[in-house]
Amino acid sequence: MLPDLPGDQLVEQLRLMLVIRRFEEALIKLAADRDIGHFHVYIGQEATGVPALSLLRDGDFTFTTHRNHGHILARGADPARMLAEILGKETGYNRGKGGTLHIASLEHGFPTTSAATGGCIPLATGAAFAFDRRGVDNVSVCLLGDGALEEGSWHESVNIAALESLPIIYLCENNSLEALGQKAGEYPSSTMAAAPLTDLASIYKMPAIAIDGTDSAEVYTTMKTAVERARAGEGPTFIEARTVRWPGNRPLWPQLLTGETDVAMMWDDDAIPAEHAAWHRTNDGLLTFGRLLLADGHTIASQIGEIDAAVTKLAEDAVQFALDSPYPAPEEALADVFA
Amino acid sequence: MLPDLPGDQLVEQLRLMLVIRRFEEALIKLAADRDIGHFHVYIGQEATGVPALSLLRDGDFTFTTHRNHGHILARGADPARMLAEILGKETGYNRGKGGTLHIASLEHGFPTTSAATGGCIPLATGAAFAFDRRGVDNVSVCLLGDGALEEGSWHESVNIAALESLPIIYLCENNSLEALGQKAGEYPSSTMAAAPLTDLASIYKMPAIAIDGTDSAEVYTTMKTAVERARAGEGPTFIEARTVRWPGNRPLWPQLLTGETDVAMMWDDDAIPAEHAAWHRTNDGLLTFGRLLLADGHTIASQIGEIDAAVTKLAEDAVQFALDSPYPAPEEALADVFA
Amino acid sequence: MTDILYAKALVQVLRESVEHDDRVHLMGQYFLGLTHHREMMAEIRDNYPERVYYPPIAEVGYVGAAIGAAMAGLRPIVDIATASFIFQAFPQVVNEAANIYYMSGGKTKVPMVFHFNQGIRGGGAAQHSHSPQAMLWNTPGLEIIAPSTPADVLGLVRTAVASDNPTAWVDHIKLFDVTGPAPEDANYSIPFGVADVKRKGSDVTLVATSWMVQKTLAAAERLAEQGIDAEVVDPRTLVPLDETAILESVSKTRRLVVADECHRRCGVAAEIVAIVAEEAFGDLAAPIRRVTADDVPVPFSPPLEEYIEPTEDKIVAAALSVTS
Amino acid sequence: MTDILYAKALVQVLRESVEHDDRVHLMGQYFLGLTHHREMMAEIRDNYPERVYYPPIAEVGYVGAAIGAAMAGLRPIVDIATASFIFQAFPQVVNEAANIYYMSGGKTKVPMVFHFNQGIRGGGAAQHSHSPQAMLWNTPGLEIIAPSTPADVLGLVRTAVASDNPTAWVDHIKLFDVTGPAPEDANYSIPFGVADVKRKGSDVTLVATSWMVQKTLAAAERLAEQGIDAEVVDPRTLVPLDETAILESVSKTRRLVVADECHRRCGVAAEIVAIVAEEAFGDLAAPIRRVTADDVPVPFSPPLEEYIEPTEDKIVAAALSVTS
Ligand SMILES: Cc1ncc(C[n+]2csc(CCOP(=O)(O)OP(=O)(O)O)c2C)c(N)n1
Ligand SMILES: Cc1ncc(C[n+]2csc(CCOP(=O)(O)OP(=O)(O)O)c2C)c(N)n1
Ligand SMILES: [Mg+2]
Ligand SMILES: [Mg+2]
Repeated sequence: MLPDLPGDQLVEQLRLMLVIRRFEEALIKLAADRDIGHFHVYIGQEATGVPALSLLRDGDFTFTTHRNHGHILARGADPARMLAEILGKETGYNRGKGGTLHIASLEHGFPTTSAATGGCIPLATGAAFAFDRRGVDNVSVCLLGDGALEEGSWHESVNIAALESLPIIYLCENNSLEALGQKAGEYPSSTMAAAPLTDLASIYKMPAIAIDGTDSAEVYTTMKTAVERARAGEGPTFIEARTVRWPGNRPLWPQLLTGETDVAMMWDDDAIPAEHAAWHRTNDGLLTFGRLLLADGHTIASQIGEIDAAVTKLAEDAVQFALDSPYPAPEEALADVFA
Repeated sequence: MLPDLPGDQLVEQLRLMLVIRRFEEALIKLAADRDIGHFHVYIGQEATGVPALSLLRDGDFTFTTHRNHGHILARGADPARMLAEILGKETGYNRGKGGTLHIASLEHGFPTTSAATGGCIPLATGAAFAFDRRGVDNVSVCLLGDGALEEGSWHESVNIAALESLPIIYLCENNSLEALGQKAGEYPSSTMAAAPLTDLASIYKMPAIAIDGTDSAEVYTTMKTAVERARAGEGPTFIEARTVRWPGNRPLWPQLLTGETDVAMMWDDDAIPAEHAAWHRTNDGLLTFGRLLLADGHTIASQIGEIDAAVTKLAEDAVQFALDSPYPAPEEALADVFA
Repeated sequence: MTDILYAKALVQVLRESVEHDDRVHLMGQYFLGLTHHREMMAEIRDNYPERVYYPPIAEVGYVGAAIGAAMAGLRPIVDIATASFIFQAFPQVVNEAANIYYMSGGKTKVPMVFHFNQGIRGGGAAQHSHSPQAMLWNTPGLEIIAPSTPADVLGLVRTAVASDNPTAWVDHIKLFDVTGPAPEDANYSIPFGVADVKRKGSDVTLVATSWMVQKTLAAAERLAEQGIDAEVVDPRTLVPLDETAILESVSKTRRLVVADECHRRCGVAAEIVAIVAEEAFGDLAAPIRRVTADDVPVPFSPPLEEYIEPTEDKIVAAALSVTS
Repeated sequence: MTDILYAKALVQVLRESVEHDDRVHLMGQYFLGLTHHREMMAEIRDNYPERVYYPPIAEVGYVGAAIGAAMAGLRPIVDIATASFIFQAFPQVVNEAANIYYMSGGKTKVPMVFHFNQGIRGGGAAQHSHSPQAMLWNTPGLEIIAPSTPADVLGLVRTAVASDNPTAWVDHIKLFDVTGPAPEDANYSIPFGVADVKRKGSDVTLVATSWMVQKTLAAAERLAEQGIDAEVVDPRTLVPLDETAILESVSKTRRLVVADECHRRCGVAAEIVAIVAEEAFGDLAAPIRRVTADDVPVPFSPPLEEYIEPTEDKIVAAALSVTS
């Protein structure tokens, strides 16, 4: 199913999903050529982030993690300044001081990004505290991985949010379901005795809902209720969005195992390669979203092709912009410790 | 009801409860005369600690908190060395280095006492980890207040215990039910959205049982099951023992509001003063325990009187011993940083 | 200027901050610890109940929430009570608050104050007697104030609340009983980075912070009786630090003793000594001396605690050793 | 002595520890971080699966559990991975492990090792580049080792595992690629508190720790080219510290530069400078110099990171400034 929205807005959501996909693909390719350090990509989770964050407005805050690229792009950030930040350039959102782990853009409602697992949870809860005490109807969105639920900061913060009935949505993206990384001797994740994960929120007396994170309609509707609830002063909500881990998603060194996404797979089954066919056919929320748009007549293949060409160009231009941008002057390192 | 134990063992449990009661009373009186700093007493919780800890044996470890006196006495510690420690004397269990907050006695299975709220939880979990990995059938008991459940260390540790199926019993003494302290502007406690508190353990898939902490039989039976389970390698248990806060229990400056306990209240209703009658009649687990022993014919009033006289003397002697004991030599301060 | 109790000045500046700026919220309430002064906080609690938040026992949660709230339009003054509990909040204080403005490229401000009661308090034992200011000073991105008098707590906290940076307010329970003159002017404030020479002197420079300033002033009187004219320099803020004032005093007296309650290794005194050893080497006529807590966990027993504390006696002895 | 890679020596000593003593358990597994060497850990994982524990992302929980386990008969080597995550565990490391033996009056031992990878690693940015050793040094009750060569990691970790005290093992990811000679004698170990003069010299003393030892040795070669004969002293253990070795070297060279990767204020270098300023004042012929990370959160961008790092160039410059 599709979110209950006018067609043009749905098409815009598809465009944003494709921006994210092409951005991350471009980044992986860039990293194959040069050592840009490690980073984490959002491929396979676009159908969660884009519909969910489409419900936010100016003044709302979002707190994200090491896996932030998709979230910030979903709120309309400029891919060029994002990539520039990832390369540590002067033109980046943080003027090179943050890098991939810490991209921040106040204009898009991302005041800071913590890469300490669980680090964003108290911060997001505090922003909601401020909205509550200031009497404004803004909301705070805390995006967290399933692994972050293992940290004590989760327990301490969610209790505060519940007791104070704060306007916050904890949106946990559970991407551990095919824990490739774990098998490869990298980060074990979801080392959690509590199951379902929603128990970790519902016991504090708040709505706690597990949804299919590749089902954009479910994401949109659940998030809409949560955001409205928060704006109305009715308190926090926990949402666990279950996604299937993208096969290329090594925790630190993602690989384009599934190739660059061919949007033709939305309408042409022959375009789907045998390897990873299940992934392309059923698990990739972006492709599913495109198929639904086509089926409901909100768009046609040629329009998708055009959008894709445009965003692919956007990503290429972003890479070029980032590469062409200068590094900050070294002595800039000493500036901006204090306001 | 009474624990299912031979009469002499029950009488011994009564004796231990009275040791604790007289010890804490003596301490409060001592503190009225001189500034010995602050401390926390166990009055009103004796019927939890004594039956529960009676199930332990050599090699088992117990981790307690700022409210540790009763627990350590329940395991047979010497009141004189306890009081000496509380006064910072050379003859104290920690040779004056720990004080009331940190009494430790390896002989009684108390390796260290943390007064950081929630501090004992990872430590106790780790001791259980060691027992498990060493393949011995010892158990670790983590005594914690209801307030400690608000700390993140709770969540992180209980998850580990559940996943590893560790031989540990988390025995939470919920003494917040008449939160006098809170009203008096002191420590607010039980600031917890989750209710019942057992939810905070059961979601991790372990038995979690709420019991009446003044009902010695319930304490004993529940703890027995938990200890057997742990010894058999079947994993952790959470027990919430609900007690009614003793009226004199200001968090830091306890007062003998209910007077010194008159054991005659066990058999002579006229001995119960009008003020705090409800406390003496139904809430004081120690008095209840004595009444049950009498009703079941395990003891008689005169025997209780004798025991009480003996333990009262023990407490008095302890005070004298502590007062008479020397302080450690000042330069001892520099010793024992490292083993 | 009328004389006022430190504890009263503390409550006054908190109350005024709440009164004058809607954005100021108190998160936590043990500003006066559990001393007998604590009931003075009722005046804020009762008049501004919606501006005082009582958190659960969840330091990483509520201290982190204060940081989040600071980014979203409040100016929280968060109380951590006993300084030792700041360790629970370290992931948020050290790895979030201190980094946010810098990491964001100078965009996101974190205007807030962290308050805690540090130090050897009498019976606090190993787990309730920490002086975490050296660790915080080793964390770039935090301003640090350490008032030592009623006037200073008024003036420094006013500046801290107005500051757009996360500021640690190092407080000491033993200061609450100190009485001293305080300006009545409601606009009186003390700029950060300006040391206060609390006593002029020419024979030896004694640098001290927080509660140690009081002890050092007493030590200076005793030194005066022995004909030694000590200068007492109180930096008042560690970040920013008024290096100039310290160096000027040392260039005059050519002798330095630093008194500080942190443990010795990598403590606040180590840093001040290091600065002088680097910058004023030629000025010194004698070795520098540190008077600090000994490097052992703080013991409970009163005579042991006193043995390891930096005391007035030890300051006097150190000053004598470099002046004789 | 054959040449061996630091990463290999690290795995070897861990493996032997597990092999030779039933009580040794590894808790956590990122000893080699996420470097390409990390797969070498498989040799332990595969041979002793029951001796390697994979914890949840729960630092206060599992690091605290290691402390509890140490009291109950194990000798855990707990890995905190990136040093910055030790802040999550600070309540347990600083306020439990360090205090237990002392607080118990010398009864309860805590035989364990905390391992972490500290420092400026290239792209770690503000939240993954900490050097917490100064904070740990400000915490009495912890032993601290900081190996800088394959031989030292073998010898020091052997002693740490045998020690009855909680020991912090300061490691640096950049060391993993260092190659050097290592004794094959399985009983080879290095006593704590014995510094190693890694290069003899007479003109200036360079004290350095961990990865900075490698940079300092390179700097010393460059100084030699300019006719300056530098002595490089590696304390190897901060607790206990071999003050004598440092003071003896300074009394010979009369000049001191301390190179260290902590932030400057209250860092490891501050302490070493303070010790020398107190104890060897008369020996010095020039101001002391510190070469440390600048006092800013660690920036991401490569040129910014390099700008604030203590580099070989900066060590050379500092040494020249005190010898010319
Ligand atoms: C406090 C802390 N501990 C450990 C890490 C190392 N770490 C980085 S990402 C990660 C896994 C996080 O898993 P999850 O939250 O599910 O996010 P995902 O990468 O799966 O999206 C870990 C453990 C960290 N960054 N911070
Ligand atoms: C980390 C930490 N935070 C706060 C405190 C202050 N404190 C001491 S006792 C206490 C209340 C604890 O409540 P609970 O665990 O229910 O124990 P009770 O005193 O009720 O037996 C608090 C908050 C502390 N000691 N440690
Ligand atoms: Mg995950
Ligand atoms: Mg309680």
